[in-house]
Amino acid sequence: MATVHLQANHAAFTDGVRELEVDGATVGAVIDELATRFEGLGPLLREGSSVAIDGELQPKGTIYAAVGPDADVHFLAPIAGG
Amino acid sequence: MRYAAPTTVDEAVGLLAADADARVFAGATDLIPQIRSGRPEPSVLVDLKRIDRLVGVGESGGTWTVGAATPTSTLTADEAFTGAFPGLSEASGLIGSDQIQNRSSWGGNLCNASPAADSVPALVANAVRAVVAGSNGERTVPVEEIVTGPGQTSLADDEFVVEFQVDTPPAHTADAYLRLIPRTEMDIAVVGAAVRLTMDGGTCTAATVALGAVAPTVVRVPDAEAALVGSTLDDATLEAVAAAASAACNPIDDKRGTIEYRRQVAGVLAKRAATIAAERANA
Amino acid sequence: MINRTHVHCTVNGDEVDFLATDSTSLLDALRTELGLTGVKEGCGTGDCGACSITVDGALNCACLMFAPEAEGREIGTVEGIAQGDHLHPLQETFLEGAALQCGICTPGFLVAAKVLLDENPTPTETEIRYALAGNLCRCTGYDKIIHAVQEAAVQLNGAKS
Amino acid sequence: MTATENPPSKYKYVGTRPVRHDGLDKVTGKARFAADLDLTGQLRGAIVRSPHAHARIVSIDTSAAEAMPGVKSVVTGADFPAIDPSDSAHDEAVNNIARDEALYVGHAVAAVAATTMEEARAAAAAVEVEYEVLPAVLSIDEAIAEGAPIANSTNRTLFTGDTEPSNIASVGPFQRGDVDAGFAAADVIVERTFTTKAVHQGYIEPHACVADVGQDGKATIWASSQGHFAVRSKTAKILGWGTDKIKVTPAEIGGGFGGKTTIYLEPIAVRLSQKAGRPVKIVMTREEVLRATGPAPASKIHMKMGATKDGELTTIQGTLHYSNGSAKGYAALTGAMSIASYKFPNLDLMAIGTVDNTPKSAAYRAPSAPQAAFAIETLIDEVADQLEMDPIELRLKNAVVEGDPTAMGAPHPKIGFIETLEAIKNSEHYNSPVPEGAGRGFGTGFWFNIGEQSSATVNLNEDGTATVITGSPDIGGSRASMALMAAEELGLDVHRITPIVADTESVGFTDITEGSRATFATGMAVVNACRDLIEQMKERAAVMRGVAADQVAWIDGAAVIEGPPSEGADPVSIAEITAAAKMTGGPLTATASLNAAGAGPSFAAHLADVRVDEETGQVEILRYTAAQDAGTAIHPSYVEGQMQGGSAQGIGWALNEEYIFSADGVMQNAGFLDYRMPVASDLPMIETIIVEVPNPSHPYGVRGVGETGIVPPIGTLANAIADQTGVRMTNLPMSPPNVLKALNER
Repeated sequence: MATVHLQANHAAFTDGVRELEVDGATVGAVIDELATRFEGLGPLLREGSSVAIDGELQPKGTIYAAVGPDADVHFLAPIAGG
Repeated sequence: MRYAAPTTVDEAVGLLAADADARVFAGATDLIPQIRSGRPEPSVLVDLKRIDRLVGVGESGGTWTVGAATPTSTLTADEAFTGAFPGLSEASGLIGSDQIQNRSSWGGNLCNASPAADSVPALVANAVRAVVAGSNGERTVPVEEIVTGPGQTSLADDEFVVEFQVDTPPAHTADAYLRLIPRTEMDIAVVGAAVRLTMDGGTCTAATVALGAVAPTVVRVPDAEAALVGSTLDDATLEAVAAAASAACNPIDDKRGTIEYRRQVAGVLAKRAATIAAERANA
Repeated sequence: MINRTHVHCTVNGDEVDFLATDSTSLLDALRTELGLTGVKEGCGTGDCGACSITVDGALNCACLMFAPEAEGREIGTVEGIAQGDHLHPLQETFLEGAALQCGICTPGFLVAAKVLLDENPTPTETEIRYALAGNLCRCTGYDKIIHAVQEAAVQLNGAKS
Repeated sequence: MTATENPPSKYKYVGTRPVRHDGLDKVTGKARFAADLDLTGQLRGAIVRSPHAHARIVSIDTSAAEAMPGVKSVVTGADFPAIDPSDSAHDEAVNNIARDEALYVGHAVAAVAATTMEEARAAAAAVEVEYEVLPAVLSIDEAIAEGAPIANSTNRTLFTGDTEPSNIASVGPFQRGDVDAGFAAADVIVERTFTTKAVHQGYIEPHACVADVGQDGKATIWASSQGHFAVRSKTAKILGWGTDKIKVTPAEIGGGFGGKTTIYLEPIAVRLSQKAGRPVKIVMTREEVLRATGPAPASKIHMKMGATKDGELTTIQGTLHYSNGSAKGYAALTGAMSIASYKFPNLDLMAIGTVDNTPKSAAYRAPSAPQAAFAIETLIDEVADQLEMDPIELRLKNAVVEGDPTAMGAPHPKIGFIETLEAIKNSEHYNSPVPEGAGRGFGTGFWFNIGEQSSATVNLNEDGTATVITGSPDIGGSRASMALMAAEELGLDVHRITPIVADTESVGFTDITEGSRATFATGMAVVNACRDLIEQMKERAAVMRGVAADQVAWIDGAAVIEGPPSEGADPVSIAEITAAAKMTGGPLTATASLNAAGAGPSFAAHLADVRVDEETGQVEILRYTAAQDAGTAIHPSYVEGQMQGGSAQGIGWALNEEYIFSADGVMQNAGFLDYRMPVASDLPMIETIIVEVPNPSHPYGVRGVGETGIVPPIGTLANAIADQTGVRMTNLPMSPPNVLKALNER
């Protein structure tokens, strides 16, 4: 199970839960699982977030990136540049 | 919009007299931005730079004559002129970048009638006279009578300034001009201060103080002048000059500065300019 | 066409003729009538120097001149700085010293810096900074531009002695 | 050997300073920027803009304009498909041309194309727009005031599920630890409110494009943009076209800094061209650039920080308001996220993005980070003051290292913040006395940097030269960086390599040049393509020498045969391989593409000496030094250039730049005279120290250097002013009137 870390704004949909264990081999699978568990969270994770796996920032919009069984997955606010 | 480049004063007057919407220009450094920002275009642009009399600087019989369209870079590069009027020269040299300096002129700077024009306080401090040509011939008036308000002059539709005249200063007389801009270059004065002093053995015997950008037109500060005359420019005198300058201001709040700021800094610049003018006059 | 004035002048040493309406800026005329697109428009109000040219040797903003004012004048633009395939030392030092990033302000800086060095072969850093204060650059922070002008001055003076 | 000697470089080309490949065209005036292009039969376009900060567009009558001489086409919002407000493309589409509401002064509402610019301008003035003026909101305070009018009726707060119109664009809380406990443990608590105004990117080249729609209905666009593929996709979306109908050729770009990551003109030019059947060029005036293109957001940041007496930062708490201008956006979120430099065990930040009736904000170099860093770096400086600690020591004590969390909790990858702080600490500048009567200030900055998608094609030519083709517009010398990395890989002289930025039909998709990503991500694509080519060349060399492919090694730009039967044979050069290519399998070419992960954050630390004229409030910068972690500097001159340019922009932001609006929302300083960017005489030389802590996710260790340099200057200068005067400046700009006012109040 990967450990998923959420931001405080995600927690508005999770009853305040910020850290949880999720089964999923890819980012997409993790998001789907979270979206099923917490109504309203899906769009925020899909469109309004960046993702880091084990500290490495993933390409924007990624859903196929592999999530290892012991991975740390952080959902972050969207990162852009100038 | 039609362009005309007369070669004589009469020809230029004729063009102005024939069309009330005609407008003279020298550098166009204000005119072109004004047109770009939506000001109505003149019908005829009368370029004064091809009239010999309007371009040049020289001294004869105790009087300096400066053509109204003379580029300010010509004045700052003229060592004799700059030696006689260091403040007037430095004020002229502050009108924009080197690019602008090759276009800007006293005539344009004065007649555009911006309250912030850099050369005008120094022109006033030196009692410069403007020779104005029009359909009724020429007249000579003190520069402070040309500008009547922001963008407003006392010139008739068919009149323009041909040249400026200024007397060679008496001995131990010098001027100085300081202005405050937010950057070091390329700005319009937030406050400008010109001071001209005559010194006699460390004591001031004559003084003129003129401020720019702190009122609709250039402001003379008689209280500061009175404080200076008879003084050795000691600290108390300079504080009096600063207080009088601040009190003489009638500024506005705008994108370039606040009323409080302009008032306070007018005093600072007046006292600093007085100090520089005195050093120059004593030298 | 209404009010097209015929203008005869010298541009980069060549005599040229062109037609322009009286309200056309010299900048637009140089770019569109003569194809000298090295002269850039950054502001159109004389505040950025991207359109710097020389008029009878004096530095000017082409955007602040009406095209007919060029009649009989000698105009110089960035296109005339190199002699054939021989770059001016300023062009060399700008390249060597990475004194340009996007390059839009570069033509104006080169024209202004050349006028400076023509008039003052040994400028101080402060003199360079004030002489170029009419030219805005947003990329470089000016540091490498100032260094390039200083280096060009050294090269030009070395070539003379 | 002494410790101070630089180790010999691992690389032959990377880290050298060749003349950039596009340089000659740029010093001779030949480089073609978008406004320099003229096509046969070309029309000129002009835009009709709203004079109102907020108004309903009741009707637009274009008949008078259409009847004017020379006019060939006129368009309004009705000429473009409606896009649903929930679609992420909606706001940019509406910003290109208003449909129902004009949202700020300068908002485009119609456009005309005519045979001359004069005719186009006259016709634009003849378009009659009937407006119903609506109440406007012009600042953060007005936007969040109780009972405030709605600035943009289509705005809904992002990701909350709220369905009611709101002036709140986004809300983002960031929390960890227990801030109350953190403050309880603190011996020093500092707290202030900071405000900053909108500022513009200030690129010297105004936006420009030329569009030509052919008889086949296909559009060709020449654009000044940081990303021509983005121009294609955005234009396609706004027009409702397929991307196959649009080709975008990147012109040289005269500066962007984030401001040319969005589009303003291209869909309008295409539609005007399509209607007129002729090419259309549109070039903004400087006034239009300032009134109608995206500034960086204004902000209002309240921040409170606690520290123990031995200098441990325990807590940070704050509310960060950022204005997105007339549209929704992420400005506040990004601002809060950028607070990632110090190990605050307890953190509670609330990021609130607002919407108002000022121009839609756009990215500007490390977007939103400078405003937040101003607050953080000021407060840390105050803590150092109160504890009488050296400001760098305090930061060293609390600086994040690999594994420490950012504001969002994700751990930092390998970073070089400590090394960057130490670079300043060891600098000659820091170890020299502060000039008499002057003040010295120190500040730092952080930026994430991003990866994203890039493609590259590398062709070997028959004489052994190479062409490197990418899709990343070159704003500040990236072509030279691409050529240097290719040179290093191939072992080929950098001037035998020609780097090209190709149009959207000649190279694979590539994201925008933004987020300091071009040298990082596009560079990686170039490296991968070169590595593919090397494998191909080894195979060709094996054929040429009659050996097995696995007997060939690539050493120093040539194929070296190892083992019998050709042991000891001369290496096969690239030129020999390419000359023989037609006999060994045809031309040598390779393409690589990627979506780059592992962007390396970059930290910067700046030091400034200033002298404040305490009678006038003028601030003179006497000396300035910038240190920054580049990972690896591919072309050090252009790395320094990014650091110097970012510093100068930050200095301008700190001292004099600001949007000044009238009470009815009209920008008062829409020109370079009164929008005061630094001129040459305002600045000293900007000394640079390149720190190199390689990014392990890039073959050469590149982090990207474009953005971080703008982050530290504001705090650095505010701290220097405080050092001399004792006054903490909390409102930008620190212009003479604002500084004098603060001095008067001390």
